[in-house]
Amino acid sequence: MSPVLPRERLIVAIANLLDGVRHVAVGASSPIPAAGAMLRRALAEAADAPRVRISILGSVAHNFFTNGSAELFDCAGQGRIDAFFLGGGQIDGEANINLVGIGDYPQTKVRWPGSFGSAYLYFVVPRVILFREEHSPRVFVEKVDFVSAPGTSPEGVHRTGGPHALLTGMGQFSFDRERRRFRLTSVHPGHTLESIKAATGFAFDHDPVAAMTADPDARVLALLRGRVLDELAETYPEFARGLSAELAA
Amino acid sequence: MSPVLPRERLIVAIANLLDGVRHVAVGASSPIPAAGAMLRRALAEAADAPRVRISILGSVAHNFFTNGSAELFDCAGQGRIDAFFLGGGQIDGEANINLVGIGDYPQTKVRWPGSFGSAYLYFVVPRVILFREEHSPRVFVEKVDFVSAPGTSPEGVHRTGGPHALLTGMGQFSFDRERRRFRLTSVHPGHTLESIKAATGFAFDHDPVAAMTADPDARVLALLRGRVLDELAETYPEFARGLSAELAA
Amino acid sequence: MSTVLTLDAMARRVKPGMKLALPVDYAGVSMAMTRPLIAHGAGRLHVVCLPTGGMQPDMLIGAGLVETIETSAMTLGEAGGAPCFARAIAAGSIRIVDSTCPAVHAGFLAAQKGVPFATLRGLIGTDILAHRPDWKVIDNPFSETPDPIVAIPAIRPDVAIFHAPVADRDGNVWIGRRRELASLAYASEQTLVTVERIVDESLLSDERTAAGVIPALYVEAVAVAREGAKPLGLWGEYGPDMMEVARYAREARSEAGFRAFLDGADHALEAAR
Amino acid sequence: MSTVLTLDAMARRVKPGMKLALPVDYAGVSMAMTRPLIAHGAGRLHVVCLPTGGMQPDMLIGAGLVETIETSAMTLGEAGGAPCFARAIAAGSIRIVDSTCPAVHAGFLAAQKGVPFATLRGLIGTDILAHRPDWKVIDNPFSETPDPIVAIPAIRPDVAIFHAPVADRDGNVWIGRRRELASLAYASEQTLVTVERIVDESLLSDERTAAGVIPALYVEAVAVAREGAKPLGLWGEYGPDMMEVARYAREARSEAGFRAFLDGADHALEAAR
Repeated sequence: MSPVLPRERLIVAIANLLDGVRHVAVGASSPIPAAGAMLRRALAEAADAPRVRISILGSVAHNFFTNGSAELFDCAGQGRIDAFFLGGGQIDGEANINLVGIGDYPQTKVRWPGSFGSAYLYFVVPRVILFREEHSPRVFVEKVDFVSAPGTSPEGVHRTGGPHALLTGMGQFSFDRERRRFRLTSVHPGHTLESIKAATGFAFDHDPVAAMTADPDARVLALLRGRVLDELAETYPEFARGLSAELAA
Repeated sequence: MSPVLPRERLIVAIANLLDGVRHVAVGASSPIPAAGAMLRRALAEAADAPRVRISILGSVAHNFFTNGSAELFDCAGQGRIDAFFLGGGQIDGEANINLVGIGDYPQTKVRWPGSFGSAYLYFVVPRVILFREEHSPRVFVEKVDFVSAPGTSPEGVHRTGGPHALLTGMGQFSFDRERRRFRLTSVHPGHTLESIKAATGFAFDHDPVAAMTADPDARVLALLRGRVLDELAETYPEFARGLSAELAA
Repeated sequence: MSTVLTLDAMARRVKPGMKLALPVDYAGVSMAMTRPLIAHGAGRLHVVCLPTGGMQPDMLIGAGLVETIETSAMTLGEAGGAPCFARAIAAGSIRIVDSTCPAVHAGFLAAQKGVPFATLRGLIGTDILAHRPDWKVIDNPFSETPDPIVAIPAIRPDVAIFHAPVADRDGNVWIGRRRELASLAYASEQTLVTVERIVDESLLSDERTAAGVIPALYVEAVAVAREGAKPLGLWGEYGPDMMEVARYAREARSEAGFRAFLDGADHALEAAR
Repeated sequence: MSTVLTLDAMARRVKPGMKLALPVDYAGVSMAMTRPLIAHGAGRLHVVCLPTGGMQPDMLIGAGLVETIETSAMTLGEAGGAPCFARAIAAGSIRIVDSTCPAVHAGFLAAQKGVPFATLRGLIGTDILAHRPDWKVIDNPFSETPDPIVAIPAIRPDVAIFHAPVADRDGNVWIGRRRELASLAYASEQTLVTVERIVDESLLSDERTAAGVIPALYVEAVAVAREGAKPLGLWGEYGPDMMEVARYAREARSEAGFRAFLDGADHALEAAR
């Protein structure tokens, strides 16, 4: 079997983070989260666990909604979505995310598309997975320039959801909502605690010696490279082709 | 031409009250208001006036709604319904209506179905026509036992609609929202100011000599007995048959 | 994937004290579930009608299963008043929570949207509002002058039951333009649906049918019940049997008559088996 | 009965200073109206996107017609950021009213329901809320402890414009499960719709199609525009032409490039005539 690719590692990490969910929603143009969700669904089926439902925004095959683009948010408000993914042009050490821009609002120097549904979904989806492949000081900042969605909320503010984990190209973090701090839980092969510290603009907790991200076992890898890759090809043909080519190389 | 039937007079009176509306909604099982609306539509077409839209609740041919039973109320709230009809087990001199029951609520001696949408529509439909064929002291009371919907509202309460007229088997009234009083505007043939007074449990204004309800002109009657009766037969076949039989008698 | 159940198994999903949501008579009432619900006997129900109730909640009242009925009306339409309801009101044996149609819709919508309440114009000055301590009059924060408006709390039923023409094997249910059935499903914890038939092809695979579908996501279980809305009608399938509804209206006027009608229903059921 | 217009006549319904509502790129954008709107030139528009904006509002911004853009995002999807929007933000030549998707939906829903506002969870502690003086934080009246919740005022556009597959002669428009188009129509004073084709039979006569129809009641005017969403896609009809969107993304990066793209569009239009 060919060695584990970095992107496969991310997909497996996501599948692990989704353990136990019944319904996961994935934003448009998010092939890695979608693949992670598909792998979780395949694992659940193999284990005879309750079915995992996947809603991929903008997909036809994975669009179970019939009430327009409001339905995702309604569904989340009803507690029918267990997990969702958010990224961010900036993410800070308190898990605040910025999807709007850099500099003084509103005339920001750099302007990103905007907050989309983050200012709502981050509050009401129990397991929000922060996912950003690029791990650099320009992404992971001390303090975001604009809060599209805050990592935590004061007591008394209705909040049934929030950050569950942060996954990057270098490692994986958990988030402590009480202490409002990330904790490095594992370092992907090829990176070190020191390289992660250097690439991160905020302080985070970690064990004295950081654990390495474990390799997926052969059964999981086989599922991913077989069934999941096939399913992925329907929604993200280019991404699936790229991954297959990398595996063949 | 056969003489004008009492129910034809009511239909014509309703058509007159609907002059200028663009969209009139009619409740289920309301053949006379529906016929009045259809006559108004026919008159508007004959006069090349803007089209009159009729929504008949529960009808298939006259159901232009596609968003379930909430759509009527949404539509009214958007200002897209100009006229509607309400009745009442009791109607009092301040145009309050009672669709709930007689006696002490909730254990009323007599219980009617309930308020339906009246507690909303009476507030937001500009021209609500109160229609009740039975004209008796048990219907037209001094004070209703239960206010399903009030005739007027204090200043500061959002109210874009309300009672436009009261039509009964004996006569027709206008309503003065400032003074919160009905005024008898015409007496149907066969009745008198005195008989109306005797049958009405509340005091109302009137001219010293009350006007008689005018006979519809021949053109209007021809429209009613022709096209409108045909249209009516689609939605209220029994009512239309009854009216035709009476005309033939 | 929703579960396919028998009617009796479906009835057992209803537990004593639950809040049970039912649709208006013309929208798709699962009359086929009425008898199994009565046989199962889960009582102390809080029945909420979207937005009015008819024969089914009247029968549940007659069978003594209903503690509270929340509705903007109870009626058998052209067949007249709801007899068991009227008897229960006169006897004071039921709690009536009077509403108005758009207020019921507003409560379901609030649940659909995951908000604690929705607002509604009208209502101020009515005795409906006077008897609804669960509603609050708040001040419109966007008005410069005092502007009272009624806030209606979310209605979150434990279970909704209705009847629709068709479901597919995934549990997607076609409701056409009867969008109130979608409201029931969005707002309710569990939605139980009886259908005329189950089809093999996904109702979501054709955009034409997809437009009228409640996704399986909201559907807990499906059961097949041919002519399951009768004697009420099902749009596009069959009209109501007004003679039968009128017979019910007549016979159920007394407690004994209602029981006899139920027994008759039993016999009809036996005969049909 | 809605009026059937030409695209140019339809564009003239838009007056300077109006609040113009547009749908998200995948829901049915009337790209065919973009050029006529720019030619007509009604400016100072307040454009509100349900819930995000793409190529069409970006082009209207590029043409200088937009004073305010209210949206939860501006994006060309896989083709990247919206270039004229980015340029206008950097130059400070446009007022941006940042929102979040469900807040835009809530504003439209409030207008649909005829209420002054709707509430929404989330938002508290965001800089979006900090920059929305038109939103208010109120206290949930149903909570025993303090429970702040954001109230979003109704969004009532003067005009909504979108593209759909088909209309009938009465002006009923089939939108399938793209229910955000219904929200646009319910909330807006005038709704202008371009369609691929007009059919003779009423879309309401068959319950299957009726489920996905916006009734003519909400439709001010209809115009035929074959492939009227291109280069964006129209569900069930054609996919987006991502090459063309990418070309726009590239060329419109400069003011001059945007003008040249517009001229090119003119020429393509001429050629097609």
